[in-house]
Amino acid sequence: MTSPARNAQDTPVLEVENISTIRGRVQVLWDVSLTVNRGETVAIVGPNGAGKTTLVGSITGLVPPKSGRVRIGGVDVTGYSPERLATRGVALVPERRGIFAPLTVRENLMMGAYSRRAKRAELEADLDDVFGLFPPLVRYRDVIAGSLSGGEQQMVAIGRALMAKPELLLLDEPSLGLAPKVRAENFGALARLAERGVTILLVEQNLRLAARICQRAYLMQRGRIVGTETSDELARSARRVYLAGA
Amino acid sequence: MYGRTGLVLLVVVAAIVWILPSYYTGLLTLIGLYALVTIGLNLFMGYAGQVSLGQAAFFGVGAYTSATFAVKANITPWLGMVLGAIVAALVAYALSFVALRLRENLLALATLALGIVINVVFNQWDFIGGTSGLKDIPGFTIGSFTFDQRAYAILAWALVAVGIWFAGNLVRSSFGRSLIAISAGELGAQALGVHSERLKRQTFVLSAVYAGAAGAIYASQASYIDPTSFSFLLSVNFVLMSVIGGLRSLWGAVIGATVVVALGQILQNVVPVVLPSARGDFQSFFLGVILIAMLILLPRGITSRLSEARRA
Amino acid sequence: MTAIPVATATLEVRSVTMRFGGVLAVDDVSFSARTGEVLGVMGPNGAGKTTLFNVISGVQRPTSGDVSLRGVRLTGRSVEDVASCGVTRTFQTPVMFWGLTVRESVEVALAAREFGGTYPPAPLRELAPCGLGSPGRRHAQAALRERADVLLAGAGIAAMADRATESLAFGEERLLELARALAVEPTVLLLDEPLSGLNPDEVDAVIASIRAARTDGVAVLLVEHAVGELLSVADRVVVLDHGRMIAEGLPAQVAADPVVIDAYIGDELE
Amino acid sequence: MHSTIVRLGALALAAFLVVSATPPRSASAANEPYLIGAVLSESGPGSSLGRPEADSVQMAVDEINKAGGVSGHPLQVQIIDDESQATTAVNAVRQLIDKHPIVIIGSSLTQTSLAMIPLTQAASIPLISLASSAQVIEPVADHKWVFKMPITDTHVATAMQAYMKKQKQTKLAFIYRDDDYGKTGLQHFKDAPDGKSFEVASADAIASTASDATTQLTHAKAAAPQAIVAWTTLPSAGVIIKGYRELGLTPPIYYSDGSATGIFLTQAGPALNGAFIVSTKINVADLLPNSDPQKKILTHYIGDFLKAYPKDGAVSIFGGFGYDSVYIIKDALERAKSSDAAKLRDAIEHTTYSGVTGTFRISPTDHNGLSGDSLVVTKVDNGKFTVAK
Amino acid sequence: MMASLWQYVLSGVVDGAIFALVAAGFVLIYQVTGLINFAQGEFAMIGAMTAAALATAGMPTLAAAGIAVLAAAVVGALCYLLAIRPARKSTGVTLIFITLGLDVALRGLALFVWGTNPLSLNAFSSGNAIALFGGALPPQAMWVLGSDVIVFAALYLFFRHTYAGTAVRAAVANPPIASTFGIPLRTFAFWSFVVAAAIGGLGGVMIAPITSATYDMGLTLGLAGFVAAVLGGLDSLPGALVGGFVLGIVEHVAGGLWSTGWEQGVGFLILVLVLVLRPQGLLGRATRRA
Repeated sequence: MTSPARNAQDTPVLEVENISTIRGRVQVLWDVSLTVNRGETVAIVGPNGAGKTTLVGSITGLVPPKSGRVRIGGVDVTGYSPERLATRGVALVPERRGIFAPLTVRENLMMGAYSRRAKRAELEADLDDVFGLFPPLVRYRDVIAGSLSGGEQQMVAIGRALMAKPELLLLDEPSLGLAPKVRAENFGALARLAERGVTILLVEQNLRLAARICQRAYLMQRGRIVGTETSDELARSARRVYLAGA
Repeated sequence: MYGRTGLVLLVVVAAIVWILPSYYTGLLTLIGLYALVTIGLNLFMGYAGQVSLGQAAFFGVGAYTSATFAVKANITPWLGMVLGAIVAALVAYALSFVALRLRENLLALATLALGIVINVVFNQWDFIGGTSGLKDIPGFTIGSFTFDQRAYAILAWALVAVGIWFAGNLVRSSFGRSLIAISAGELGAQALGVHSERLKRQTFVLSAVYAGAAGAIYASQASYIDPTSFSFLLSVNFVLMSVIGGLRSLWGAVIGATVVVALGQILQNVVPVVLPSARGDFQSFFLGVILIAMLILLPRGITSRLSEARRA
Repeated sequence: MTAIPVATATLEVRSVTMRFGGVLAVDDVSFSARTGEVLGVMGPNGAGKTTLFNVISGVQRPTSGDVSLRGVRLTGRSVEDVASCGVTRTFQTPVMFWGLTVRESVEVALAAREFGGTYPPAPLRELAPCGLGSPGRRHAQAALRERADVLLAGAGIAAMADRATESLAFGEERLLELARALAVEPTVLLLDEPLSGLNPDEVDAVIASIRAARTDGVAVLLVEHAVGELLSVADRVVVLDHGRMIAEGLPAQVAADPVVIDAYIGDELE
Repeated sequence: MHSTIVRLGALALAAFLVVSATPPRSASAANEPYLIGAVLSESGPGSSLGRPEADSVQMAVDEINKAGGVSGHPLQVQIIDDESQATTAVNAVRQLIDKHPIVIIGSSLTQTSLAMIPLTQAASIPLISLASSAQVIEPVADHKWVFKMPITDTHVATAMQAYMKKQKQTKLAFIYRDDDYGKTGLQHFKDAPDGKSFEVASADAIASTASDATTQLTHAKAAAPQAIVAWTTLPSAGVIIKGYRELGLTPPIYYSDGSATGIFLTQAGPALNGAFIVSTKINVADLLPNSDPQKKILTHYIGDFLKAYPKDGAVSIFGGFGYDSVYIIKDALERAKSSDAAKLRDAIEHTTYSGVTGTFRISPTDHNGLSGDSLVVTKVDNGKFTVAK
Repeated sequence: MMASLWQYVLSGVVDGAIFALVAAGFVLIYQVTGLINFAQGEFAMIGAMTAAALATAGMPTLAAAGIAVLAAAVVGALCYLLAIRPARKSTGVTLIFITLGLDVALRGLALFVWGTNPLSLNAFSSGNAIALFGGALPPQAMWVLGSDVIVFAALYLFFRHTYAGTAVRAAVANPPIASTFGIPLRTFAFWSFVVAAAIGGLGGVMIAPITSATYDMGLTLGLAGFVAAVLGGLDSLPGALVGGFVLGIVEHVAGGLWSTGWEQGVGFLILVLVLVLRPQGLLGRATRRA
């Protein structure tokens, strides 16, 4: 993508401040805070049921937090509807990909740019850019996206999010349900994006994968952030968090 | 509790018919018969959580059965009422294998379609009068006494009392609670071994029994029936009564029937005064608007406010 | 993997495969559960645990393979028939019977057993006695109520008996759902994440109930994300990943199994 | 809670009684108005009949009152719409009976009339039905209190058949409204005195709300008839003529009196030219010789009706039924010199009256009293009714 | 015999074309909102009555038709804003009841505004019936079929080849994810009512010259439209087209070969059969079941 290199590495793109979120009748997040700076790749790791997907929902407006603040690019967006948030530059690659199955690959990608209201020509250029990033998609351009394999759908989902030209790319468990080889490919693409300066917040259960591309990680457990680690430290904390329970 | 209040209501009706003008007695009978249908409908819609847009057909099946037996075979309406209920039940039983496989939207469509098909049968089957209907249907008799309007009102409300007593027992028994469980979480109930389809079927058939019995009385009381009396619009009216009174409330059925019938009559008398150029069933406009307003403001019916007070 | 002699197995899952479109949600899984044991079912997101529960409880019919209970084939039966055979379950999100009180909810489960059988025909067995309020029925109803109170006391929620289910907190819902499932007196109890969303006291209560059920001879199948609790309460553990069973054994063995660790924290990239 | 609900219900009932109760009145005192009840199908499928009927009843009552009433008593009329539904009609009759009317007019349709008859019979109140079917008054012994204004189908059939015979058309295709009006029409057509000399080669029902008649007309066409008979009312009458033109049918088409309304002409336009419609004289009043006993009253009615009720669009035979019924009541009241129900009934039973519809000769054996002489076969010519030659 | 059969088919095609238009409205609203709109037939009634009333008052036929379609669209918008949106948190069954209420209310309102007399509308073009292999089609049939072609082609082009149409399909396919990309679901729901009402109104305008317009025509049309919609598959626009024609032809052929009195009954029997044997309809997808 065409994100220009940025000097101000430390300006926060996303600030989550002490949010608590209730899903249905259950409190899922407790006082969660985190920051993602421009150009950074940050991971949130943790076992099943830690509240990672709910955290994503709270950032995108799908599950608004009960208390706390969410700021994007310094603007307080707490309580914004997803539609409104879309214009603030957060693009989501949802859990299990969430592609628009009956639409073609091209249409899926175009939809990513809905909130931009950009010119047709501009969109076409961006499309080419995405196809350049994911060459396997080129020949599926006009194929119904629902008929693609999981890994290809994952590319579509990432490409769709990139079409929004996001300030922040939010990925929810991109490795889920994918074969190892496909995961590796996709994470390779993510790594390239990160190199190009795209700000990424990666929610991932697969700790080793996350460690490969992120600079920092938040460890989540039972709805709380229980640690902040650099990617090197991650592996060591892993067993404690994942298999020992408490 | 239901039984006793039903009895009180019956005594009240039996008393006031002696001072009411015959028009109101007739309306009271109609309210009673519609309430009976609506009690059955509330069991199916409110408690079992299903939906039926074809209840008028069962009302009609009851009416036609009793009337046909009475006119063609000279069978007393007392027996006709039982036969009407039985035939309505059989029809419902057969249809349940079609309808109960579906849910919500599609169930609404299926019951609607079945109701209309039954109405077409009424229209086309010349043996039961076809479009001309059946006339000179014999009335109920006890010995040499032929029922007058007062007697019909008492009979209708006696049936309401019995109907609400039975339904009341049902909803407070394991049966009724299982229905509520099904409507709240069918899979959860099934996982406990609740045979939801069997219970829904019994409830559907029971609702047809209520409608069939009411229809049989209607036939004898009116002494003339024709297919237009059991149209899709009557089914809509039954749903209206159900919703306005409160779906999960047996007294709601009585209140709903009273409100809809009374409102219709009041509007019929008031609308021409207020809007002289409005004629015909313009009152249906107000009925429609009131229904919408009720659903938005009081989605669970008039009685919901009262029962919320109980739950709090 | 340790082989379990068939003779002692209560619930047997044989080569169950479940395919949705092109996705293999469960891939040739076989295991069995024995009376009086807690069998933990572990696995990361998307491993196929819930699908497996759906297949066992009759919600979904497997693409191939079958499930049997003491030699009686369950596959192909409806959810309620499976429940009548003695296999009941709870759900990730508790299913509450809004409109009923806590006690009434338990009575529904108790009555479901009572309503079973085939003679006399259903309307005479169920509808008529209930509607007529026959003395026999009233007696039975009182008995259900007493039994329900006993069960609620056993689950430690006797104080909630008269509350409307709408008013329950999430943790209370979980406790009620468990009590309701136990009311069926199941042979096999499938618990789908019974601990999630609970506070520590509630977690203790649920674990106590699970242990009590085990003592009563129930085979408990437990899916739980809180791996620590699962490993502490389970007698035996099977681990699923990508629909395949990758490990089976005692909790301690499984926790140390490198294959399992990989499944959870991620395999190395080649 | 239950007692609250019961109280609420009682309250609603009480409120309802207060709102819509009217004290019963008696008409015994001098100059007390005579109450006439009317139940008419002002909406629903029968509305093309009920609407002009209601307006004509009102018009006749207004005229009579303007002229001083009946023996000093003004007439009062209460018209209730039965929505073309039997249940509503029954409620309406009950409502009227409680107000002790001297007579009830209604209803527009056979079904609604049949539903009302048991009640008026039981209450011993004369009922003047505006429905055409003979079922309403036959057998007379069982329908002592019921009279009927529209001419019986048999006469319509006879008039139609007489004309057809003159044209040597004996093989017919029949299309009838799918209800009592159409079915008895077909029956009476076959049973008419001369019915045996006609061959009904095809007979098809058409729904009153049908949107298309090509199926029926295709059947008719296949039967190769010499004429087509359409025994129906609007709007299906209009659907038939449109299909008739579109399919390019050539056998002449005959409509029963149910379609004899000026509305039909304005709606169907040129398509209707050449069609035959059996009608009362109302549609050809201006063509009648001055010697015709109905000429004067027809001219008067036609002149005033559209002035009073322009919304009705055109005069029709139906309005005539309503208008005549009120004048027959007036005539009978004057002869009975009493509003007593039995005396009034007896007086109606001996009526000879030339009205808009025709000359009624009501007798104890004939509670309708019209004969073929009040009918004409009209031919639509250039958008106007003319007397068929 | 064969000639008659052919004529039944032709008549069925004309009726079917109208049913397809009403069904298209059903499908549109169902797809976007998941709601079965029982008031759909009344939109057709409003179109027919408005056009006929305006034409009777002297307006040129085509102008009256245009205004009638707009009027229906406005009524559709009001229905959504006043009745559906305030209740959007309700469950499916409650919403069904609300649309039933709308149906009753709109019919009552029409009775008040226009009375009970049937109003007629001149055919859009004069001329004789069109002969077709021994059968005949009324000249108005060309207008009816033409509007089918235009409406369905326009819907097809909109959904397949415009950005907004693709967005609607995306919103239908995955509402929450669509919303995170800024695709506004609620706005689409509103427009689905407006467009469905306009299409229904167009159907009414088209049929008015054939049947004339009455205040209570909506019920029959609505029921037929909705049998057609279910027949074709509630979530499939091509299904609405196919369902409309299948219903029209089956009704006429059954009526012609058997008895005209059973026409409506046959239609509903087929509906029941389809619901039981293939609830997703002839062309619908099995996934989205109600």
